[in-house]
Amino acid sequence: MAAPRRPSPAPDGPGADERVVELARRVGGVLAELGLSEIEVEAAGLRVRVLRTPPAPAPAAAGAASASAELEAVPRPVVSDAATPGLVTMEAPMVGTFYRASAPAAAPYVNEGDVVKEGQILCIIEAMKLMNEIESRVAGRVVKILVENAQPVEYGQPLFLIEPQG
Amino acid sequence: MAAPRRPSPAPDGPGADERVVELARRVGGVLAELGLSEIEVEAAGLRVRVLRTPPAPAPAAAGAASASAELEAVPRPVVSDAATPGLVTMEAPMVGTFYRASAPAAAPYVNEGDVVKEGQILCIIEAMKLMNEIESRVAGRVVKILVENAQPVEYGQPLFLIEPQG
Amino acid sequence: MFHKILIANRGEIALRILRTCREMGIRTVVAHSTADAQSLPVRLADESICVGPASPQASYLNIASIISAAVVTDSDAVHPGYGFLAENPNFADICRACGLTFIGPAPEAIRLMGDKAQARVIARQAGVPVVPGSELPLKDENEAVEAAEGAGFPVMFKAAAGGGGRGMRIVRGRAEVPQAFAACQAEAGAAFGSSEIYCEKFIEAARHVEVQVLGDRNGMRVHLGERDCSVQRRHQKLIEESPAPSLSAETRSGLHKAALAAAAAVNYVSAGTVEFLVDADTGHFYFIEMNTRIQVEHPVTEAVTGLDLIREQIRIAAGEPLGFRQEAVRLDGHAIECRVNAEDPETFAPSAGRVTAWIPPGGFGVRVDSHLMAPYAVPPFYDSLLAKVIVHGRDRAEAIERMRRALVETRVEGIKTTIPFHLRVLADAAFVEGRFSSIDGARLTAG
Amino acid sequence: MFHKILIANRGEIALRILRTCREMGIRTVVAHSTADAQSLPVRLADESICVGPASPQASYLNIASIISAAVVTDSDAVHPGYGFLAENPNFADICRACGLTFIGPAPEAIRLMGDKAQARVIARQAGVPVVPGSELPLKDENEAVEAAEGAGFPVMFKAAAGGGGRGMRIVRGRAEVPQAFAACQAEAGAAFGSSEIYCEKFIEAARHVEVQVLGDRNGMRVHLGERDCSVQRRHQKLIEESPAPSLSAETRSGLHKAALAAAAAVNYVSAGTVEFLVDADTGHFYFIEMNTRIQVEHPVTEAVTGLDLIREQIRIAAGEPLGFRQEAVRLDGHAIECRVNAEDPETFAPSAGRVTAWIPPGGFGVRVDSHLMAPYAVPPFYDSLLAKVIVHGRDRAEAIERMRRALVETRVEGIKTTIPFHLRVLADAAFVEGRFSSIDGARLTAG
Repeated sequence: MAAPRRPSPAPDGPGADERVVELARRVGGVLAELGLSEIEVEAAGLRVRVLRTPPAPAPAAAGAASASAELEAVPRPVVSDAATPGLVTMEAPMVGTFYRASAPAAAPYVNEGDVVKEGQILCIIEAMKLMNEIESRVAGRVVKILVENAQPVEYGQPLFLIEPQG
Repeated sequence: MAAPRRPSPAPDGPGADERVVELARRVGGVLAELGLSEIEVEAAGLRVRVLRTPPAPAPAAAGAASASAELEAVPRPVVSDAATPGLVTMEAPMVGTFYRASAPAAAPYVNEGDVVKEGQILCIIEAMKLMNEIESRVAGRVVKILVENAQPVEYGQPLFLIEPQG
Repeated sequence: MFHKILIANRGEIALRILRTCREMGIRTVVAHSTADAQSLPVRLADESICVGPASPQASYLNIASIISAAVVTDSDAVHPGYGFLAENPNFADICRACGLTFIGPAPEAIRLMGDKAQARVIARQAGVPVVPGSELPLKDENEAVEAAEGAGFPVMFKAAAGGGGRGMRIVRGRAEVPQAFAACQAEAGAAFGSSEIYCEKFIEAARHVEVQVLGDRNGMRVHLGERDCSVQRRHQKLIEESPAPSLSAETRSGLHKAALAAAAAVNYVSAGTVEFLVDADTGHFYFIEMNTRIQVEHPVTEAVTGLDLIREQIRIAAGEPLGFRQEAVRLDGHAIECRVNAEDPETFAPSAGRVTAWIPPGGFGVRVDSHLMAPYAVPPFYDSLLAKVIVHGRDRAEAIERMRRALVETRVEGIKTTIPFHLRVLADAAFVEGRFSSIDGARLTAG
Repeated sequence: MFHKILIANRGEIALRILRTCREMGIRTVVAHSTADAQSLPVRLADESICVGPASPQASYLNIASIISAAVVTDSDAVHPGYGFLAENPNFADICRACGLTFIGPAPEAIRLMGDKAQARVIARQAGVPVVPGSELPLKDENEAVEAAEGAGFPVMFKAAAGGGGRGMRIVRGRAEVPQAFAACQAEAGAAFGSSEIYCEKFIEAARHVEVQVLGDRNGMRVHLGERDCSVQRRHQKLIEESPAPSLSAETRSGLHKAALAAAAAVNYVSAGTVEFLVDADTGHFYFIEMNTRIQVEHPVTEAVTGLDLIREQIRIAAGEPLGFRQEAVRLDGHAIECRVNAEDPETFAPSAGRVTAWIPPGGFGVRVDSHLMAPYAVPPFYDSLLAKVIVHGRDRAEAIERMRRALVETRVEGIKTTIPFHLRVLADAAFVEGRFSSIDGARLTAG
């Protein structure tokens, strides 16, 4: 029977963090020592990248390890808070159909630019014939309405961007 | 039969950190020495990337060239020269059975500690009933004999470590 | 035929259903929780819709949310898979009320078979032998003693609303009754919302054998042979095979007939499974319960029959006739399934975490049903099934060898799995010779 | 039975052989080049041995090295797979001389069938129809003209030692002969070391159909039905299926009988394939050549017969009798194979590089034979086959739908593959209706 050989790199185990911090410290030392401007290093595949930009910086600069965050998922088309700093996103708390008004002929609860109070009704989500009134969780100005009237929405789908006030 | 399976390359083994730090130091030295602005190196896949940005910052005035050589191969399980700096590894040039002497009763061609000349016979590899005499490609001292007599060897398997002399 | 099916499930079974829908040209909507938003079924579906947060109660068990999702996506049918809402008759009722086809049996059949004590009565009335014991829920300790003595010790107390091995307790003598009765009642109440329990004879050298049935809306029903699911740990199946080894021809055909009789008693439509205990010593068998849904282990039946059971479920739900008779069902060769769970193979403790490498097995006679990819973070909210490896061979010996080599070549890194357990069982003499009766955890029992 | 087999190949076929060896309890040694030292077959083998550097000449084609590897590892047999040394009669001779069993036919049969002109003579003498044309290599331009006019234009000039579609040239009229003759001779010499060429009639609406045969050392032979391999690009097969669609019962049984006759003419032992052109208009068929090895596309035959052809090869090589007669061979359902190559799906230029993600398809009726893993650097030294996806259905329509969904769910990232080509063919009306004759590259020709 085949010896259980490990397939390729995957130094993900515990201790990996200690190792990478220690590695960053030591590589930073090499950078300072040699007056370089950049070292990239990868332990698993033995990868090294060394850089020195034309105006060599002061050799005393300490090496700062830059943590790289990895998100290995296929990005989904979602208006994220990160993209609109300072704004609050109101998300659908349930699956259903989004309505901007209480009835087809009625005026919309809110329009873009309106100032709303905390707890003010923003829209209705119809689910299983029930009309669920969705209230604003902040006071502020409605910057953007992200869903068209009478469209289906999923749980967590962004509906409104609101700029908090007061 | 013990197949000539060598220990896996273990790029992520315990010695990998030492190796990659040492590699960074050495590559950094090359960078400084040559007045380059960038070296990318990958030991496992034999990847080299050498860069020097047009306004050469270093006093060296050689023509600004950007050479990029890339050869991706799978890492080979080899007792690397890097791991034993200054030593030359003699590898099996063919598959077969390794013999240290010309006949069962004869004295071995070489022993550990012996000084050998370039072209001197180190061993025999028997393949398809043919006795292939394997010659040293350097002059030096035999530091280590890595394979037992009458053992099978695979292509590229390290046989001797030799410290070059003269 | 349906235009679009909403899949109200996750993991390998969501992918399983999606695959057949795609082959049938039916669009799919995978309803998922936030925790599964990047899962393989969601990626591969034609559409997906988030129905709630990670907690199953708020998403996969959230009837309002699932129904709304089906409505707003214009789905015309819902496939519940197994677990979650698959055996919830209220959900099936609501689907019907909302004009959605529930892909499964009628709510009435789910309700009748869902009550385990009532199911026993139905089976007995249909002439199907049941394990001796109480027909009705036990009212109190006295009834429990009476029932246990009637069946003869050892007996088992079981939650009427239970399933999946939970809420069960072996009682070996009269002295144990009071404490076991109280404990089992409490457990049943906590786990299933009903503290009704009943009592049945416990068979020491028992094999767990179940028969797959299919019924259409015209009252046509066939069986697709049986599966042996005796290799379990804590009453959870780990290895299943078809046909069941070491059954006499008489026992085998008796099981098939009994299963059809039980199914007929509730006018069963769709795919269902009738579960039996077989006494390894005598060959006598006893009805335990009927599962009114597709089973995790359905692929072993697919392997030996060549039939796609999900396709049959969908066709039947759409009102199509079965289209073949019992005589046309050919059982060919031998199939085994191993469940690769994210669990410690010794303690069976869950091993949720991050899968860093996944190399599934392949080649001749090997099928893999899995939502795994690498990297993949196994969410801690749901069950631990990562992959089903199914092999098919000309006979049982070939299937065992094939499963061994398939599991030896499988790589799952980053978490622990049940593969080492499976390899131990596959190398066990009692298993290889088909002599095993029940196998619980690492303990193998020759029957 | 053998104790240990040396596998003198790489990629998916090395893995394929290894899997069957493991199921049979035979130890494996994978002989590999330095470029494949970390490959999946090497990792999964019981043992591995490096036989040379990346260049195939110095490793996989290096007879001395392969033989030494078998000797020093105490192997008792060598499986050559396909390509490399599989049809080299000298290698088979040397194996025999060194006391190693070559898993394949006798060197004599390889030699006889390896010379394409001689193979035609053998077939004709056995009563098997051959494509009209020259029996013997063409000496000069005059003989070429004479042969071409005898067969009737259009004709094809082919290298006697050729194969895999190389060294072939279609000639549509007398005026084209001189240039075509010279060019084809030069190409044959350069590619195969022999500039001998012959001439045969070119059939416009031709289907490429081949018959799988098995023969044992007792002279028992069976066929395992036929495969249609008409979907090609630059004469390289890309999609294969079994049974061949749109053949009359008469043509089909004629092909089977002819294949057995050709095999009998060389006392064929082991698995072999007799290739024919079938005129789509008339149903007439013509012998082209016999491949004296396992074929890439053997899994479609395994799917419809339930037989493991590698196991049969090994059993036969070990001297075991076939053990079943023609009547016992049952052909069940329909199977299709798509070759997923590392190639641009438009230009078919090789796309070697780094595979960064690999999610194989799975589920009911899907088999994957692949040495892929992620990450994996596709070496530029060898052929471009990455994975074979094989599906099995009850009929051709079901198999096509299943293949479509399997390829849609397959993910190979980092390099280009032929999957988009396959999906185009699977959606093409001529292919779906089985009306195609030959399909070259992206051009589909209704026959």
